Amino acid sequence: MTISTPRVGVITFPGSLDDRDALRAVETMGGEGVALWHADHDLRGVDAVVLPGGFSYGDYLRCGAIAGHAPILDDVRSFAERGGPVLGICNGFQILCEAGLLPGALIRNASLRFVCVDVFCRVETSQTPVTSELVAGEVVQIPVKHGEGQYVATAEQLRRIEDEGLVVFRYVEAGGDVSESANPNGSVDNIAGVCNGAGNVVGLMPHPEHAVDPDVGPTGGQPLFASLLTSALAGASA
Amino acid sequence: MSSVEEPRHRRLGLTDDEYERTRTTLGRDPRPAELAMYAAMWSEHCSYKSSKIHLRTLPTEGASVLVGPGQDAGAVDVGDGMAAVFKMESHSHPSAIEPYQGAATGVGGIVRDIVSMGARPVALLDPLMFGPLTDARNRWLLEGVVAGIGGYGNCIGVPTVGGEIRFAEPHTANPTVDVMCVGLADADELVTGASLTPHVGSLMVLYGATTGRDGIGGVSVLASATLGDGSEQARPSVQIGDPFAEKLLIEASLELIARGLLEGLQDLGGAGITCAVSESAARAGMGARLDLDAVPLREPGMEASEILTSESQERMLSIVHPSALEEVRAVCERWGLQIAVIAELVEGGGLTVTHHGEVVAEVPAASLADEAPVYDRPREAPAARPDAVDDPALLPFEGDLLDALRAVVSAPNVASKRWVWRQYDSLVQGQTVAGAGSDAAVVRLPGTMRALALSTDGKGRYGALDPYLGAMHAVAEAARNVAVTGARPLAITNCLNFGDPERPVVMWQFAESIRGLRDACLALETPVTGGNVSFYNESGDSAIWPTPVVGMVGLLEDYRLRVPSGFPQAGLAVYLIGETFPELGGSEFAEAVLGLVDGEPPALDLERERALQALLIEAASADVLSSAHDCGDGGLAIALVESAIEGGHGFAVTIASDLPDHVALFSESASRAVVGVAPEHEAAFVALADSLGVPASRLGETGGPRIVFAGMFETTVSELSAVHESAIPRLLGEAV
Amino acid sequence: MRCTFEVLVTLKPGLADPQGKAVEASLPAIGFSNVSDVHVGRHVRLDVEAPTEGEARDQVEEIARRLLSNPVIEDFRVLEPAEAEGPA
Amino acid sequence: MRCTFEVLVTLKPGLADPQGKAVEASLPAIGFSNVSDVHVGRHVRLDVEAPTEGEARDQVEEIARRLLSNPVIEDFRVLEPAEAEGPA
Ligand SMILES: Nc1ncnc2c1ncn2[C@@H]1O[C@H](COP(=O)(O)OP(=O)(O)O)[C@@H](O)[C@H]1O
Ligand SMILES: [Mg+2]
Repeated sequence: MTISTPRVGVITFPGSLDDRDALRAVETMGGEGVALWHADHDLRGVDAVVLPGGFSYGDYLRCGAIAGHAPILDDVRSFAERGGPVLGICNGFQILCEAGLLPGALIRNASLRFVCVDVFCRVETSQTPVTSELVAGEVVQIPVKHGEGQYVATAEQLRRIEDEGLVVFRYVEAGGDVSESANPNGSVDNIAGVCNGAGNVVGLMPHPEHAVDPDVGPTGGQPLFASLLTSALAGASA
Repeated sequence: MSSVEEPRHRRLGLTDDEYERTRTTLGRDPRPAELAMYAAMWSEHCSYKSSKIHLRTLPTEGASVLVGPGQDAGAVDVGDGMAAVFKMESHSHPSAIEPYQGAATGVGGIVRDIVSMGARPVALLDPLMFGPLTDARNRWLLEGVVAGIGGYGNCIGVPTVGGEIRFAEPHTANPTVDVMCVGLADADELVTGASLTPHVGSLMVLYGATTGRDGIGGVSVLASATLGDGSEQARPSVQIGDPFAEKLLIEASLELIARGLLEGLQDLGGAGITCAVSESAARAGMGARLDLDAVPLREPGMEASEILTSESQERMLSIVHPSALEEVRAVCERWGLQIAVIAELVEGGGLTVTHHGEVVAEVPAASLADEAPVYDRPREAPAARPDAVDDPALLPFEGDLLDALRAVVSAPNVASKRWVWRQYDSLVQGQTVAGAGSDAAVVRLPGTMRALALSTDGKGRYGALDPYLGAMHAVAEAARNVAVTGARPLAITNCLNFGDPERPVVMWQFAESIRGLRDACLALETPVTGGNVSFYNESGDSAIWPTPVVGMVGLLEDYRLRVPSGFPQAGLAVYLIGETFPELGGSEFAEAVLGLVDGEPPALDLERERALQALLIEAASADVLSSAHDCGDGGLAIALVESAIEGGHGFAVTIASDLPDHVALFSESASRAVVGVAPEHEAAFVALADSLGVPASRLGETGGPRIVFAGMFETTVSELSAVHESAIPRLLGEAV
Repeated sequence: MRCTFEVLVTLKPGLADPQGKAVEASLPAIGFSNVSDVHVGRHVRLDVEAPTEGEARDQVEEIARRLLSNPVIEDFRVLEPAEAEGPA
Repeated sequence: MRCTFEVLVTLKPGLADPQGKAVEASLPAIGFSNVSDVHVGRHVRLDVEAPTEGEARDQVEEIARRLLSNPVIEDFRVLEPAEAEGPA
């Protein structure tokens, strides 16, 4: 077999907004974007799954709560159990937390306001499908845009998250230092993204799909998608 | 307390004459439901009865215009077979009562207008006016309106890329909340009255949200009369926006159109079902049989007149051939939307409405939609104020120039609005080359090198002093904001915000403003493709400033040639293009430093303006400009300082002028811009300016952390940037 | 004395309730088709220090009216207080 | 029978509560310096159709656990039902 193009599925839930953007980012970075639908029990044989940003079900009740019960989540869960790479961006992160695939939860920003701004994120581990082409300590610039991005967890959960090295990204200054002013939403310990115990399911609040095209934003999302495509390809050929 | 009951028609907002007119049309007394329908459709908001004769004088034709006024939105040709569909609308009245929901539902309404043309909404802009932030209620209104616009716009996936905010005492009781939406469609797939042919027997299908008692009387009471004290009873219930439902409505509607399943599409806005059904039928030259029992209701026990005039949000009405009905149902259900067949098109022009199996209305559809009365209301120029100051430029100024600059930089009108636009998603859809913070937002046309350049501008302070000039300036500034990015202005939409049209002074302001819009649009070749009139923005006898807000759409042939507003690097030559005259009337300096809103606004020579814009556009396409920023509020000094703050590079300039320093710095003479030119392009740029007859004065150079006005004063970029950024948060009581 | 109060803030009847609607619509998918009339509001819990429970309650009512609810679109109701133990 | 239930969803103690904090911070400005420990949660009201009140209540508990609350950060409590009149 010749080298194939990795196929990355992007799930559209009712109220998903950045689904087209995620598909475009996958294609910009050389992958094949595959549109998936929340109500189908079908991942169409993709090599990686992205849960995009937006306001699924209006984010009514709690963000991600209703989408966390969508039929396709069963398939995402078994895909993840088999080790398939799964990336939740913003609302997708919230959905993965609500569905119990990631630890912790996201609540309203400390400011109680929506915030749209470019932030810097420090990579805390390269042992995930979206950071495999980065090294820990590297800083990438990516925008956030959310009203409910404050990462919280109980003290006990937090200990586990830190002990097991499940933090994938932290909000930092451009130079890489953790600070209060670098934190756009009040997240505990400046956590911007986490992974599951196995490391193959990652969620983050910043939007890497809005950071691949230099004409419309920063480019810190490129290595994340490059990593995801590499991981997807590895999974596909495995 | 009045003991005599007002007759029903008056309570609904119809005059005695208008009531007689309904009797003449029908040849009998109208039934209660009919009266409610006429009251809604003949309201000022729906019928434009006071503004129509004036609006007719606006220029509406031009090479790029695909759809002019009269449809849900206008459209211009933006190349490659694409159309930009755009319109602006106000939701000021509801926002004054409940700012979050009022603004949110305002976004929802204008977005549906764009969708009903078959276009995908791609950008929102929100021009706003409030009273001063020193007043707690104004702060509450601002915070609520901004949160509402963000809460709705962010949730439907349409980026909010620009807007403006101005503050003035007369807007204290009546904030102005306008929202502009821009959409994209294939030019040959636009949904207009002319593009689709409904058939007799085709069905009117209502889809989206259920119908409740929301906003009943919204158009006839709230937006078409001045509410006095104790008017709580008259107020319709507040509409709660459901942006999630709107998002589904957008996707379902665009899919229905793409699949060719529709014979017509209309949003439900003011006057609800009555408006949508009567206009759709009248447009098709037909009548309709409407069955109110088929309308899905949110509340039990609604009367026919309530169902007919409910303004429940997030609903659309489509015309569907019976053979396509099941497919329409399937598309809507996939998006989680319920549909209901509520009417059928019939021959003749009659609209028959049944409720509980009985006929409750039988009227000619066109009498509702097209035959409202038209008024030429009396106009009267206000008497000259005895204490008026002729010309603030003649007043002596002995203060410190740097302090004056700080005062203007931190004046709420000039200060950074980052606090506002940080709350808006400007990135979704991935086409935003320049969002808020740029003179005009620049949004790419997917799959092409082209981009739209979008700006909204209102010049309330100038309008208060001279409504004719104020309106002209609004058009000129909007066009200039588009031109500084390198884009060619194509056409405008507008929202005309005024007081009570039954007062001759207000009607005079309105007529003068229209005259100004007309003259400027003709000269700048930017026809009017549509708009919205918001009257009755007053309380007691104090009206808002007459404020026509202009929404300009321009086209950039190659977005990579977009010119930024900030100085991008050191070592650029700084030029002022255009000429400075002693014009401080209605200026930011006069208000912020002298405490005066007085004098004559700056003159506007439309020929100079054209030349200036031609220079900006040609220089951009020749790629000889590194930055360009128009001189607007606060004049040359502010244009320079903003260019430095935005780009992060300081400058040293010498302002050589015969004018007193403060006048040279802060005069708001029109038709000027500050540009940054790389040394290797200076000769070409100067030659181009010469050939177009635009004066270009070399003021100095960019570079370093300092801001130097040689012979006057100096400071740093970071100092003024902090002043500029912190002003609004400080007024809102936030730690900065 | 210090009393703990709970305040429920609900949308006025008749107003559209998008949140309630969305929750209601999602219930059948997780196996509940027998639920209707879902409405989502806020719950606020707060401690008030006042000489008597009556005064504390009056203050809570005022706080609920002025700050916790938006009287244009919402109603509120104060639950019976569960008196908290001990001194402030 | 058809029963109306009310469910209160509250944040687990110790977690950040930005809304509660904001309410608490703005109280002194309107004259209340005697209020503390403010927490903002959700209130959900719903009607359930079931053979008995007990069954209805069990279902509400399940809905609250699975959908209305997020067990990672929230607790819930079902108020005593105010039974609705008449048939469905
Ligand atoms: N309400 C708003 N919403 C979004 N952007 C805004 C708003 N108010 C101001 N802005 C942005 O702030 C910048 C400065 O606005 P303004 O001073 O009105 O510009 P100009 O004077 O060039 O018309 C612009 O980019 C504008 O789009
Ligand atoms: Mg400008």
